[in-house]
Amino acid sequence: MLLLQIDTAFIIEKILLITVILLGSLGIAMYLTWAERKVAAVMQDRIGPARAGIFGLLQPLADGGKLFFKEEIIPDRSTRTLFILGPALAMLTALMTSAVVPWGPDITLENGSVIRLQVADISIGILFIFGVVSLGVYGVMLGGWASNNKFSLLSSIRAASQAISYELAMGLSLVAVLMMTGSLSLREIVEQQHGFWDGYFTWNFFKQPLGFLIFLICAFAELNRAPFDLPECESELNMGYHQEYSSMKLGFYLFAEYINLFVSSAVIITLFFGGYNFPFMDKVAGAASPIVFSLICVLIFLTKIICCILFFMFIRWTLPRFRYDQLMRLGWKSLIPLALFNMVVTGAAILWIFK
Amino acid sequence: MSTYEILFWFLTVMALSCALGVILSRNPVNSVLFLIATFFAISGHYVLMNAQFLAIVNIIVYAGAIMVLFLFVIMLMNLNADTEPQKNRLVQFAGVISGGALFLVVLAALRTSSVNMLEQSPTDIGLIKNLGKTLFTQFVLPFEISSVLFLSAMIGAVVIGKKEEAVSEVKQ
Amino acid sequence: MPIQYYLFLSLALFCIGIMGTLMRRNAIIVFMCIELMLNAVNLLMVAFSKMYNDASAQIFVFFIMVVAAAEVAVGLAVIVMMYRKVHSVDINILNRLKH
Amino acid sequence: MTNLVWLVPLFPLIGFLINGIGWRKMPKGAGGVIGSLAILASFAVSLGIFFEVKSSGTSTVVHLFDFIQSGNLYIPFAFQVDALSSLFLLIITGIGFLIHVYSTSYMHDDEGMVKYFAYLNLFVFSMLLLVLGANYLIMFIGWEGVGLCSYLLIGFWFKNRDYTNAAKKAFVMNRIGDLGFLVGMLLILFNYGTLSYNEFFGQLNGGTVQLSSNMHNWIAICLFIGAMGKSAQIPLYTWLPDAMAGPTPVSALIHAATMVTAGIYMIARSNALYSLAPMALNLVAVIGLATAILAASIAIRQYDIKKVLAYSTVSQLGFMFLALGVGAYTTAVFHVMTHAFFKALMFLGSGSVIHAMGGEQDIRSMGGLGKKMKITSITFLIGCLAIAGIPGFSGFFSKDEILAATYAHSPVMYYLALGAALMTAFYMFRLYFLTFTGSFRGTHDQEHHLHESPAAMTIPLIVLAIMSVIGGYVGLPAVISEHHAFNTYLAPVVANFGHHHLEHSTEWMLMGLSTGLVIIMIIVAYNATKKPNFKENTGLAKVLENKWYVDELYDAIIVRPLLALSSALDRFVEKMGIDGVVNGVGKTVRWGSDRVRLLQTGQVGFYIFMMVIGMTLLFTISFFWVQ
Repeated sequence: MLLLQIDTAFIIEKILLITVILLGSLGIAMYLTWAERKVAAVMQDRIGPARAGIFGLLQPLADGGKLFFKEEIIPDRSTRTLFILGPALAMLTALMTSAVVPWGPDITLENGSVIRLQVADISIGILFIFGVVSLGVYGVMLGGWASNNKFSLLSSIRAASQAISYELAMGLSLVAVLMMTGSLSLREIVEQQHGFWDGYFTWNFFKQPLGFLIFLICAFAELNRAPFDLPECESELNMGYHQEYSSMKLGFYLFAEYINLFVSSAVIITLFFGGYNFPFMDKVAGAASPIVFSLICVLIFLTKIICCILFFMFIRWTLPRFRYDQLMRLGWKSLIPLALFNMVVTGAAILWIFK
Repeated sequence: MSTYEILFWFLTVMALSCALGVILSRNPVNSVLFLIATFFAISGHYVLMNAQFLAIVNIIVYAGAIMVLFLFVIMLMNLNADTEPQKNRLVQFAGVISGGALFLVVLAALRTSSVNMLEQSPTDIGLIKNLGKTLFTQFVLPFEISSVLFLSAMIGAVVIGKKEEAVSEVKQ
Repeated sequence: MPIQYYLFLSLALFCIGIMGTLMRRNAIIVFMCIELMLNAVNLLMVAFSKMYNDASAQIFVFFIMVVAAAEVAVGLAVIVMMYRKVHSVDINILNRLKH
Repeated sequence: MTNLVWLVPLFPLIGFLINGIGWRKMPKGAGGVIGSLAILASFAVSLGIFFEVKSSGTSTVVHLFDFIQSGNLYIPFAFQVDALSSLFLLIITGIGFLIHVYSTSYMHDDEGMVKYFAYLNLFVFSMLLLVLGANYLIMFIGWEGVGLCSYLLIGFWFKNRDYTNAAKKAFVMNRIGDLGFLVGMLLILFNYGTLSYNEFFGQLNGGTVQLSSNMHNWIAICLFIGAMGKSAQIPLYTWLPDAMAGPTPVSALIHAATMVTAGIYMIARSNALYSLAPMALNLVAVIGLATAILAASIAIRQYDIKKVLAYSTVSQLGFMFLALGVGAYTTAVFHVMTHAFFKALMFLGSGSVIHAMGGEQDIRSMGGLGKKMKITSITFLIGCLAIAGIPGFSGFFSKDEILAATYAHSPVMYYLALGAALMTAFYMFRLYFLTFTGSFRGTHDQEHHLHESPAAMTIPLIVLAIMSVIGGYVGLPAVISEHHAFNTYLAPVVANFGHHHLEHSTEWMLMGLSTGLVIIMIIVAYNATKKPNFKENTGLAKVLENKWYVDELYDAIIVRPLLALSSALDRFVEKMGIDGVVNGVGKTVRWGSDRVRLLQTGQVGFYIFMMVIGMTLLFTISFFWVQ
């Protein structure tokens, strides 16, 4: 079993990487709350958080502190274990996805050893992501059900059915991409998008614009973000599935949402916008040392992710919320047929044009 | 004990205890969660046997889709432990006895068979590429037929699940 | 690892599934126990696939999953309909076959 | 051209499909045009094939597809194109086309006209299949197909119960014959392992399988039983006169020119077999001769114009079988051809008469029609002259050949056959004189209504009349010309057997004798009909009018006992035996299930429980006891 023949150095390297990624995602998620408020403020011509620190930069810390120190309430008639399990599962699944994302190219040190900026390069990376995403539903469902509250239950059922419905279209839209790449490994998909211009546009976005569009819309729905934030629709369901939660359990739910936002942006960038690839990267690789080059790559990747997140936020503060039936109709009657169509066209093109 | 064996025994114990949890817990939601855990243990076994693809598909299909449906139904019906009527002791006892008898009989039958060791060496038959090749060459007809089966099941479920009011409206 | 271990494990899971179907009256739990039995078979299939180094058995696991999914879709629809009619998922209420 | 042979049956099939599918919707004219054009196209292709075969003289098997392939049995769907089949192609499609054209006018007032053409096309298709097949199975398919079409067309006016009874009679009689054919086919298959003509005949002529002539006799007799049914020979001939219930063109096409000659075709095709089966051959000759005499004698006292022609057909078929039986295969085929011309001509002529008489078929109500219907009358006369065997007309050549061959075989048979030929001349001219000369005996309305038929009906008559005259010149007798074009053409396929050459003087003598007697007969017929009086017949005449009471005989010795037997079976075996067993089983099961039912509690859990118990038991048994 190759999988289990692990040496200590390998374990240390991986633990280090995991820690960095976890802490990084948590930190980024923290500042995403700030970013969200700032974007909202800009869009609404306000200033936004400005009291804590310069530009309100310390605001996330203040929020976090507040959440930590609030009283923890577990409703009397709730199912206790599941009530706790809910936010934990949400957080867990949010963090797990980042394991297969390649954050940068391999670093070859002088002594020949290779450091991989990816926790696990498994051959079925995309399926792994889908598996984890499909588990993400449980956090919401269990939390909502365990609260023993009508609104929470309704909200969680909405969330779950929304997630299941859009997972289908998401998977179908990716099938077309996978038909072109011929691999499920994220690393290989990124490497196939090497550079930017290689006689043709290498990024999958240019090969699969329709697939990208469907994937993006589904990502909105999976993230429960506006205009698909029906589970949290205040006017209908009070606060949504986390209505009964308080203190850090609520914090977990909110955090998980932002981590999801970050990770799914990373996945979108990886799949469609070349991951850490950028134009003229070969020239840069020639000029800089491997470590510096890798750092540049990671920075480029993060920049792309931040752009993507900003896009998500702009959309959130621009578009109004869908109605539930509209949401379902869009998912089942538009996106899935469209994704199937895209799949057939791609297949035909591969069969007859590209061979 | 090698890592492999530790993992094996861990997963085995987990699978069996969670399976028992499925049939013993009174709350259906707990049963569902135990079953999901059992599936995870089984997927773990798949990984141990180099069937990564099946492992992940098992999780996506069973844990991610089928069990969500179960949970859905249970939540919609709001079934709780106290709403489920219990069978009388005698019937439960008979169930355990007969299940156990089957177990013992087959166990006794298999006990004497010769020991076959599973190869420890990594194989790539469980990789998606090989599976895909087998599936789309040797088994392409069953594959198509199963897709038809699936489609008809889907239609059947939709037809069954339709509200009766709608049907009567059509009749009028 | 001897193949027998996997045989016994899947046998045990299968028998637990059988016990569950016999002990419980809740149709959904009975259903879940059937899924458990199917999974026990799947596990054995994969073990055999590993033993003979042949992918066919894994393909069969695939088909079993398809059938299980189809079964769940129809079965749950039936259960939901039944619940709507009789407000119970007790399989003992469903003895209309007799009449 | 030979490779295009599949086109020949294809056109009628297409015509059948178009007409058959659209018969409710299509206008009448379109059905006729489509049907006729389909046959015309077939005729054109057949013509091409005929000339190619004529010039090359080869026999080709055109393989279309594999039909049956199972174990050692291999039956391809193949067509045999040689002299014999191409000749039949011409007869079928040529006369078929004329009759189609005739039908467009004759059936014009019938509401089922398109359906009628669909049936006709299907018939032509089946008949072509019959003659084209390269093995007995394909022939059998066509054989059954023509039987079906015959049934459909006899019962075409199915609202009349007598007509449907006639159709059923034809079908049942044919079935009896078909059984013989089927048994013969199975015997061939069983003994030689093949049904293909080439392989079978190859085996017969010194192949690997050698059998006693006994088996050959049995096979030949079985096949001949099939031929009896289809070609209306004793004892299976009674359906043919009844088959006149169908529309007259159908009688002309099916019951005179083509289908009924299928039996002759089959025996001519199997000549290699019959030459090895002398006993069967003798049987053929005797049956043929007996049929010829019997039918001719019945025809003398018939009053229905079509019945006369029908019995005449049976009699002529008897002649053909006689020719086959004495080994003159080509002569039989020659007579098939000439007979097809003049008998089709006469049937169509009678159709024209019936048309003019408004459906009247009784010659006692006719007379003097020749004045009103010149073309019909003249063409009919030509037909009569041809069938009677007046020198110069086609019938003379073929009939003379038959008589000559019979004489060479056995003088006794010759004299009997000559008697039949004389009767033929008598009844044909009796029919002619009663119908077309003298004064009209029908009602005033009918007389007023009399008219010559339209061109679509008369043109086929004229064409057939011309053919009836010149059709015989392809086979001039040996005394006139050494070169017998017809025999030469058929020589690669059909070899005459045991045909002793006659002295030229003998042949002249025979020809002179028959011609002279025929002319005397015509004069006798003229005298007998000059002052027609239709009083009640007595004695032999009455027996003849009632067809020797054969139908009644059959009824008494076959139908009644069968009915009695089956009603007895119904009463005792069916009601008491089988029903008793079936009901007993039902009652037992019911009684048992009343007891077992108690196990069915309706509790799913209990069922599963029983299932698990059963599983455990089975495992226990299989692992511990069965080892």
